[in-house]
Formats: sequence, structure tokens, C-alpha cells
Amino acid sequence: MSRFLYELIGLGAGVMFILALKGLSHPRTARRGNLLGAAGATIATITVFFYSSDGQLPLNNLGWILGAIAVGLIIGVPAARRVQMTAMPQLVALFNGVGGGAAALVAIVEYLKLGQSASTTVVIATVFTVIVGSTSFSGSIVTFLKLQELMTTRPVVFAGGRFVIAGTLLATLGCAGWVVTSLGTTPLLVLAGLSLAFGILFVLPVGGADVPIVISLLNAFTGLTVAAGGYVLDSTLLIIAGTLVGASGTILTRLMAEAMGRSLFGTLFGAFTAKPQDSSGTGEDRPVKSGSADDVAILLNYARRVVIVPGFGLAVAQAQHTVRELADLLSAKGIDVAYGIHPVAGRMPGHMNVLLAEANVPYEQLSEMDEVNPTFPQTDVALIIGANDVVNPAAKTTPGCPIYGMPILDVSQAGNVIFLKRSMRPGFAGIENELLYDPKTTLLFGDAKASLTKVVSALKAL
Amino acid sequence: MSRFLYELIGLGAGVMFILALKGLSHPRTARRGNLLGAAGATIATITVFFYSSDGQLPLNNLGWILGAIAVGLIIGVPAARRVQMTAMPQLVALFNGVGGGAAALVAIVEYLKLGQSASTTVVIATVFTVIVGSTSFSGSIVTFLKLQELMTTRPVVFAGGRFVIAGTLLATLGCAGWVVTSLGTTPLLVLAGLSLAFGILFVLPVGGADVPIVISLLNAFTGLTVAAGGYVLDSTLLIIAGTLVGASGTILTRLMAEAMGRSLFGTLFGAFTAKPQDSSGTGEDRPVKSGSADDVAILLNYARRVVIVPGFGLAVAQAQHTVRELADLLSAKGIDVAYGIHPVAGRMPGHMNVLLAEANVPYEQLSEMDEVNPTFPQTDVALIIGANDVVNPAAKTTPGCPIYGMPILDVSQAGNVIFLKRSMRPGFAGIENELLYDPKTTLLFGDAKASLTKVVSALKAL
Amino acid sequence: MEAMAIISIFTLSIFVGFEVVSKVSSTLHTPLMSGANAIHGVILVGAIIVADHSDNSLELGLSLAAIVLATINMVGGFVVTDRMLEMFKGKGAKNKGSGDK
Amino acid sequence: MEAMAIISIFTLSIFVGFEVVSKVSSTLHTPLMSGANAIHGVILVGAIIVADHSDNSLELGLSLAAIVLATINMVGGFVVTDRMLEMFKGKGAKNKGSGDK
Ligand SMILES: NC(=O)c1ccc[n+]([C@@H]2O[C@H](COP(=O)([O-])OP(=O)(O)OC[C@H]3O[C@@H](n4cnc5c(N)ncnc54)[C@H](OP(=O)(O)O)[C@@H]3O)[C@@H](O)[C@H]2O)c1
Ligand SMILES: NC(=O)c1ccc[n+]([C@@H]2O[C@H](COP(=O)([O-])OP(=O)(O)OC[C@H]3O[C@@H](n4cnc5c(N)ncnc54)[C@H](OP(=O)(O)O)[C@@H]3O)[C@@H](O)[C@H]2O)c1
Repeated sequence: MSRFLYELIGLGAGVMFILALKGLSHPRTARRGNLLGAAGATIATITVFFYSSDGQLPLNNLGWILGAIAVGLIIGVPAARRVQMTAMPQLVALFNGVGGGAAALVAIVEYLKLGQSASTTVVIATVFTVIVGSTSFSGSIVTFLKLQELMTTRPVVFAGGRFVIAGTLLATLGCAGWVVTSLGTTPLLVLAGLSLAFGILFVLPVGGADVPIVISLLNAFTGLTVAAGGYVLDSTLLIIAGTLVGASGTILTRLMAEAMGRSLFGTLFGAFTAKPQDSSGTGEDRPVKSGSADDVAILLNYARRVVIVPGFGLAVAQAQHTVRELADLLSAKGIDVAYGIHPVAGRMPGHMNVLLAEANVPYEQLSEMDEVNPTFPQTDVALIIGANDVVNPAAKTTPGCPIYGMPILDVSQAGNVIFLKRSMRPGFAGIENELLYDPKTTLLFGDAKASLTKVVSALKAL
Repeated sequence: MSRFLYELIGLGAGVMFILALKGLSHPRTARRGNLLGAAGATIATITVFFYSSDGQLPLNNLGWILGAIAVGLIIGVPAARRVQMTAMPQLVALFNGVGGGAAALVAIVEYLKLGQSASTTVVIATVFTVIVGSTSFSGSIVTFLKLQELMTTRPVVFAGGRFVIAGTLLATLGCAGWVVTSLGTTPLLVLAGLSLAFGILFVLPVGGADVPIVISLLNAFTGLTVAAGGYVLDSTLLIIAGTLVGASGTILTRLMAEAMGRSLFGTLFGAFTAKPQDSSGTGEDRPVKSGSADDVAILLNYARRVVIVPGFGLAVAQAQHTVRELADLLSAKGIDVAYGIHPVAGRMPGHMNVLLAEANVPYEQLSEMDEVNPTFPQTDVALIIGANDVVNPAAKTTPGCPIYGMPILDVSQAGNVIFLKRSMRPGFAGIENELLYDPKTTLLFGDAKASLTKVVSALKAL
Repeated sequence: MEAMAIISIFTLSIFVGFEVVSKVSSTLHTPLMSGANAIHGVILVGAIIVADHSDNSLELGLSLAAIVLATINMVGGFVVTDRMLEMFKGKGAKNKGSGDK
Repeated sequence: MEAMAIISIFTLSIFVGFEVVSKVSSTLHTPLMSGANAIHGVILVGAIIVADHSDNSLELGLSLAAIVLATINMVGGFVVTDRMLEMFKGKGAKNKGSGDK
């Protein structure tokens, strides 16, 4: 295949990626967009087997290459297929991380290959790819661990932490200069090591609520490394694809931060400004009003309007079908039922929509935060199922807490508030929820699905 | 200046053009966007004096070049400054035409210069530029003549016209092949001549309502010729700027066609499908109800809701201040007043908004077609000032008439309809308006400004 | 520049052009058209380049004609667009201006 | 490719990337992020190129590791995005699907 044809096909794949992103931005075309992107990636991958810059086909090491692809498929496809909906966000983080790692490795190999013959701009692009790719790799692993709850979801902040981070960053940049001037292999490996450390330190102090924003940011970073790798390898396709992801990822990060009411700056530089917090929680023993399934059923039965607020616990308990049953039952009794969907309920944006769509909840019943908030004063019961942070008034009242400033669902305006959760434990952000102690709140302890099943039978028995 | 710096500045100018178009798409940033575009163009023009591909500075023929620019400024600036608002659309058409002409000339000169040494792709790009540039030039001149009413605004269709057009097109394409194979000068000049003829023939059959769409289309064409010229001259800036205008112009053409309820295809190929129409108009002598200013004042005085429908005649009469005075007077009497703005009222989209804004009409009183149409049944008086086509029911009832299919303002639903116009003459599209003969219509003949002044004094006297 | 680079730039510019104007309201159609029209007046740059290359009077004459036309297109286009938008401004400044910046 | 061409392509791609996603609703943030994530898995192409170039076992080993990681990123990314969107679809198909195409 001629170089021209090869690059033309690459450009075609780039166009498919543009159309893919465009498609993914609209609900109706999203799936088609994703498939288009997959088609573009497939075409680009197949094409590379039919062109070699040294003119020799088949490619050198062809067997190894195919083998490695097979290994990647064997790991990636089942992971993506089998993962629980609840674990998707961390899987995305992980996929992003390995992409960053791959870009860093590609740059390292090309650097080893070019040796002293590399031009300064190519070396700079290599260094950029290694730093950002490695940072993205290790940072994504940490977000994965946080989301998977293999480590604490709270900001990890230690005394003097910000100096350590700043020091690592400076060391990384210094080492980058060393690589550019010396063109040695050792400096490059040191650089990779430092960047990995920086990635960890960068993500550790990020608060739980900011994790999806950080994933999106690292995603944009990885895009840029791919673009830089494209420069090193002289591939228009990689430049276009990487830049696209970098730019759209940056915008997306900003949009997500806005949707969650977070400042992007605060999220990014949280690492430098966060102070160790008194997050011990006084292990309070204040009284709460705990009720039975019958109490809850009665409250619901005499309501005119009920707003259901689902959260991460609904996903954990896989109670989406049961909640739908309850809602249908209430509707059948002439009660006005709506779901109040907070943009960051669950562990990824749109998590609740996905979950409830699975149970065929009618789309009209799902109300976004801005729609549902004004209706709480006319609501008799707010039924909170496995949600916590998204209704926590601390977001309004406690400056300095990890979710301060995030808009919340104003359930306290409703006549009665019912919480379905297993314990008094806090939510993702790890902070107490005053609303649990409010006199108008009733708590029904237990797994969401079990509790809902009981409430449904109690309602039927009424 | 190094070539790299020169091109980098060119790219910077290209980015400024992108931001200019972006700015121009939003009401609040539109003016800033235009200024940014002007700045980009200025920078690009100045830079070209500091770089020459043969390395010799100052440029050859510098005095001539500066003189020619001065001539352009002396013609262009006063024309743009002094033109009446009513004549702006034709000026835009004219400016577009000269741009297309300039692109064609540039390509011709470069062709003469390169002679036999030109590569085939360059020759093809040259041929494209000459054809489309010349078409755009002559086509724009014809639209100018139509809008300036120096010729009939109706579609000019003659028997066998479509064969003539198709023939010209074929001859043009054949001649293009001749140029590419022979590389001679004569064929190129013949090509330019044929393209000029094609431009004229292409625009002649276009109906009045479609003229702005055609201007927009020719504008997109000119953009593409500039891009092709950029290819011939190896200028990234021209490629980017021209392509941007080509692409955005195409989209804009489609949006405009949609806003006017026209089919783009019908507009473009109207030339091939239009049949000579019986447009003589039977010079009807049916009775109409003509009233005095006092009659109109009384109708208005006892209305609860009045919708004012301004049209091209308001602009001609420069009656925007008087209409505002009337509206204020009615509002002061507690009458609900709104302006119903049709998207193509006047001679350019947004014409009425511009005009009424000049008279400081409050923005809230301006209602777009979709907003105001449902309110006509509750409207007591629809006061139509110098508008005609935009309220002509023929758009709904008479298939085949030039405005058929265009959405109109449904004034016939109002209790009373008042027309302020000078005569029974039709509007831009040249078709009779049945509504003038409707029993609920009152006509007040005379120049819009004079009539409005009389109505205002009559109202004050009541 | 390489053919491939030109094709890529052309393709990407098409997308930028499409995306950038795809949400414009009908009120702004005319100023946008007029502004875009002024932008393609940048062919003036091309006209100056060919005038620099010209070495006989036919070429020079045609180039100078191109310069005159392109200047009219560019400068006239921006001026007339600005005038149009100036009229809109009165309204913007009073009713929406406060939210600006 | 020339430096200037690369810079132009880079600049234009930034605009395309910005414009294309700038109006997305918050419900689609995750699938969009995930889809974009899959797209950068196309670094697989780069990994295959360097594997082709590799002529010692260190280089080859690193390239193959890059291929494995990039494949996971790319294929896993598209599959997981599709799964997410499949769930949305139920809703789309029932309530809005009719307006499609
Ligand atoms: N959506 C996103 O993009 C995203 C991504 C990452 C992080 N986040 C963060 O995640 C949080 C989302 O808020 P949220 O209110 O949805 O969740 P949350 O604040 O994490 O609260 C979830 C609650 O569900 C309860 N729960 C867990 N499993 C349960 C089960 N099987 N049955 C019943 N209850 C159960 C837990 O209490 P018990 O343990 O007492 O049962 C917990 O209080 C926010 O802080 C958000 O910033 C969001
Ligand atoms: N907006 C655009 O983008 C655009 C661009 C090009 C063409 N067009 C076309 O222009 C037309 C616009 O419709 P329109 O209803 O606004 O205008 P119109 O159909 O052209 O009607 C204008 C009316 O105003 C009257 N008039 C003229 N001067 C007057 C004066 N001094 N005082 C009082 N009346 C006066 C004329 O009747 P008398 O002569 O009897 O007074 C005429 O009937 C449509 O056909 C549209 O497609 C629109």
C-alpha cells in the first residue's frame, strides 16, 4: 500500500472518530456513534498491517504482534462484558490508565530506537508522552482503587503533602531537562518513575466527589500523549485522534465539574491546597427515628405526591426492578410518583438513568434536579433509596466539607423523609448527614432490595 | 521573515477567523466576532508584505500594489458606510461577487505564470477556481440587479431555458477538460466567459423569495474558490479561511432555506425545472375596503390586543420611529401590543429586528413567527405595515406560486386586518394577495410613515 | 506542503466550519453571511502574492484588478457587517448587556 | 510531515474536539468519556509500528506490552461503552425512537 493511501485511510478513520464523538453527544445517536468509532479503530488497525515504512511486508515480528493483540482481547473483552454496572466507572478509569501506559511505552521504545539521531522536538514530544502517559497510568490506577473501594475513598492528605507533590513535580521537570540534554536511557527511566510517583500523589488527595472529574481529566491527558506519540511516529491519524480526545476531554471535564458544582481549579490543585481534615467523626450517638416497613407503607399510602431519590445503594442492592414495582403500585393508587435524579447520584454521571432504564421505568417519571427541586414543598414523602451525599445538607451548610458547594436535592422541604439504608454509615464522600437525625426523617434499615420488598408487601396488605 | 513564521502568523489569522465565525453566531458576541475577523484579515494582509517566496523584499510592484489597495478602499469603505439599511443585502451580494471575481483573476494570473510547468492537480484547482469564481461573480451581479430592482424581481424563465442552462454547463465542463489537456491561454479565457454566462443563467430563474438563499450559496462557493486558490498558491491560510467559509456558508444556506420553508434542492435546481409561469396577473378590479386614518384609529382604540406586522415597506418609508410612537400610545391606553416578526420580512433575515432596534423598540415586544402565530385568534387587530408576502395566504393555498410552502404569519385569524401600503401592487414575489380583498381587511393607502403619523394624531384626538 | 497535509487541513476545516455556525439563530443569518463573505476577502493575500510574481503587464494588470476587487470585498464586508451589528447592539446593550463578559 | 502542517492539523483538531462535544447533556457524560477513552486506544496503531521497528528483545518486549495495553484500552473501551448505551437504549427506543432518522 502506498504511503498516501495509508495516510488517506488514516484520515478517514480520524473523520470517523470525529463523527463518533459527535454521535456520542446526542442520546439518539450515541450508540451508533460508538459503533462508528469502533469501526474507525478497526480499520486503522487493519491498515497498519499493510504498510511498513521500510517497505517490507509482512511486518517484522508479526507473530508476536498478533499474539499480543490476542492477549489484549482475551483480557479486555471479558472484563468489559462481565463487569457489573456498578463497577463500570472504575473499569473506564483502568482502561484509560492502560492507554496512557501504552502511549508512554511507545514513546520509550521509539526513543531507544532513535537514540542520538532524534531531533530536539522529537525528544521533547517523547518526554511529554512519557511524563503524561505515566502520570495518567498511575493516577488512573489510584482512582480505580478508590472507586473499587480497595482503598479509602476519602482524600488522602498528609502533613506537608503539598510540598512532596510540588517537589516531585519539580524533580520530574528537572529530569525532563536532563533527558533532553543527555539523550540517555537511564534519565528516561528515572523520568518514567518520577512521573508514576507524581500520578499517585496527584490523585491521592482528591476527594471522592471529584473522582469522576479526575478520570475525565486523565482521559484528556492520555489523548494528548497519543497526539504527541503521533508526532514522534509521524502519524496524522494519531495526531488527529489524540488531539480530538484531548480537546473534547478537556471540555467534558469542565462540563462535568459544572454539573457537579465543583470548581475545576479546586479539583486540580486540591492536591496543593488540601489540609489534613478532622474527619474522625465523633461517632455520634444521637437518637434517630427508625421505622418498620409497615410504618413506611402507611406514610406512602396516604401521600398525594412521592418523590423517589435513588442513589448508589440502589445500584449495589440491584433494587431497580423492586423500586419500579413500588412506584407502579403507588401510581395505581392515584399517587403522583416521580424520581428525582441527581446528576452525580451513583458512581458515574447517568448511572441512575442507566439503572432505571434497565427496569423500564418510564422516561417521563425521571426528573432532573432542577425540575424536581421546586416541587419538594408540595411533596408529601421523599423516599431516599441508597442515596446519601446527593441529599446531604452539609453541601450547603458546612464550608470546607468535601461536597461543599455541590447542588443537592432539597428533600428536607418535603413533608416526610424516608431513608432506606443499611446503617448509619456515611456515603462516598465520607461525611455525616445531619438529615438522618432530623425529626421528620424515618429510617428503614436494611439492604435496599429487601426493604423495598417488605414495603411492597406491606402496601399490598393495607 | 522566515517562511515558518509567515505561515504561523497565517495560521493565527485562520484561528481568528474561526473565532470570528463562532462569535458571529451568538447575538452578544457578534460584533466582537466581526472585529476579530477584521483584525485577522488585517494581520494577514500586513504580513504578506514581509515575506516573498523569492526572498526579495520589498515586494515587486509594491507601489502598484499599494495603489490598488487604496483604490479598493476608496470604493469599498464609502459604499459600505453610506449604503441605506434597505440596500444592504444587494451590497453584500456585490461584495461577494467581487471576491469571487478576485479569486478567479488570481487563479488566471497564476496559470499564465506557471504555463506548461503546472502540475495536473494545480491546473484542476485553477480550473475550479476560474469556473466557480466567475459563476459567483456574474451570479452575484444578477442578484444585485434583482434586489436593487434594476431588473424584474420575478423568476426570469423562457421557453427551453433549462436546455440552454444545461447546455452552458456541459460546454463549461467540456472547456474545463480542454484547458486541462491543452494548457493553453485561449481555452482558459473561453472557460471564464462560459462560466460568467452560466452564473447569469443560473440565477435568472430564481424566484424573489429565494434570492437571499442564493446569495448565501454563492458566498459558500466563493469560499471554496478561495480554498482552491490557496492550494494553487500553497497558502495554508487561504485553504483554511476559504474552506471555513465554504463549509459554514453551506450550512448557513441550508439553515436559511429551512427558516424560509424552502427546499434547497428546489432553489438550486429551480433553474432546471422552472416553467414559464402565467404571471401576468389579471389586473383585477375587485372591490376592496379602503378606510381613513380615523377608521384605523378607532379600530385600534377599541382593541385589547394589537399585533403589528412590519415588512419591507416599513424600511422603505423609514417609519420605524413612527411605529414605535404608535405602539407606545396604544400601550399607554392599556392595549397589549406585540410585533410579529417573520424571518424573511424585509430584504434580509433580521431586517426588521435591525430596523426596530434602531427605534429602540423593547426587545420583549418582538415575537418570532412561531410565538405569535398561536395568538392571532385572541388578537383584535393585525396591523400590517408595508408587509405583503409574509402574510400572503397564497403560500398555503396556491401550489406552484413562488412562495408556496413558506410559513406565513396567520393574520387572517385576527379579528380585523389593517394594511398600510401605497397601492394594490404586490410584494417582492410579485403575486396577488387575496387577503387584501377579504371582508375583514381595511386598507389605508399611502406611504407608511405618512399614514402612521395620521393614525397617531387621530388616536390622540380620540 | 504535502498533499496529505492539505487534505487533512481541508477536511478538518470543513468540520470546524460546520460545527461553528450550526446553532445560529435566524436573526443573525444576514450578519453571519456578511461576515463570512468578508472573511473570504482574504483572497487579497493571494492577489498580492501574484502581483509580486507578475512580470508582464498583462499579469500585473489582472493582479491589480484582483487586488482592487479583493480589497472591496474584505474591507467593505467587515464595515457593512459592523454597521448591521451596531443596530442590533442598541437592543443587546439594554436588555442583555449586563450578563456579558 | 512539515512542522507547519502538523501545527495546523493540531490546531484545527482542537477546535473540532471542542465544538463537537460542547452541547452534551449530563446524562451522556459517562458514555462520552468512555467512548473518547476508547478512541485514544488507537495508540495501538503506534504500538504496532514500533513493534515492527523493534530489533532487540528489550524494544520488542516493551512494544508488545504496549500492544497488550492498547488493545485492552481500545477494545474494552468500545465494548463497555456499548454496554452502557444499550441500557439507555431501552428508554430511547420506546419514548423517542419514533422521531429518529
Ligand atoms: N455519579 C458520579 O459521577 C460519581 C462518580 C464518583 C463518585 N461520585 C460520588 O458518589 C456519591 C453519590 O452519591 P449517592 O447519594 O448516590 O451515594 P452515596 O453518598 O455514596 O450514598 C450511598 C448510600 O447507599 C447506602 N447503601 C449502600 N449499599 C446499600 C444497599 N445494598 N442497600 C441500601 N443502602 C445501601 C450507603 O449506606 P449504608 O452503607 O448505610 O447502607 C450509602 O449511604 C457522591 O458523593 C458523588 O460525588 C459520583
Ligand atoms: N428577508 C429576507 O431575507 C429576504 C431577502 C430577499 C427577499 N425577500 C423576500 O422579500 C419579501 C418580504 O416580504 P415583505 O412582506 O416584508 O415585503 P413585500 O412582500 O416585498 O411587501 C412589501 C410591501 O410594502 C409596500 N410598501 C413599499 N413601500 C412602502 C411605503 N413606503 N409605505 C407603505 N408601504 C410600502 C409594498 O406595497 P405598495 O408598493 O403597494 O406600497 C409591498 O406590498 C418576501 O417575498 C421575501 O421572500 C426576503
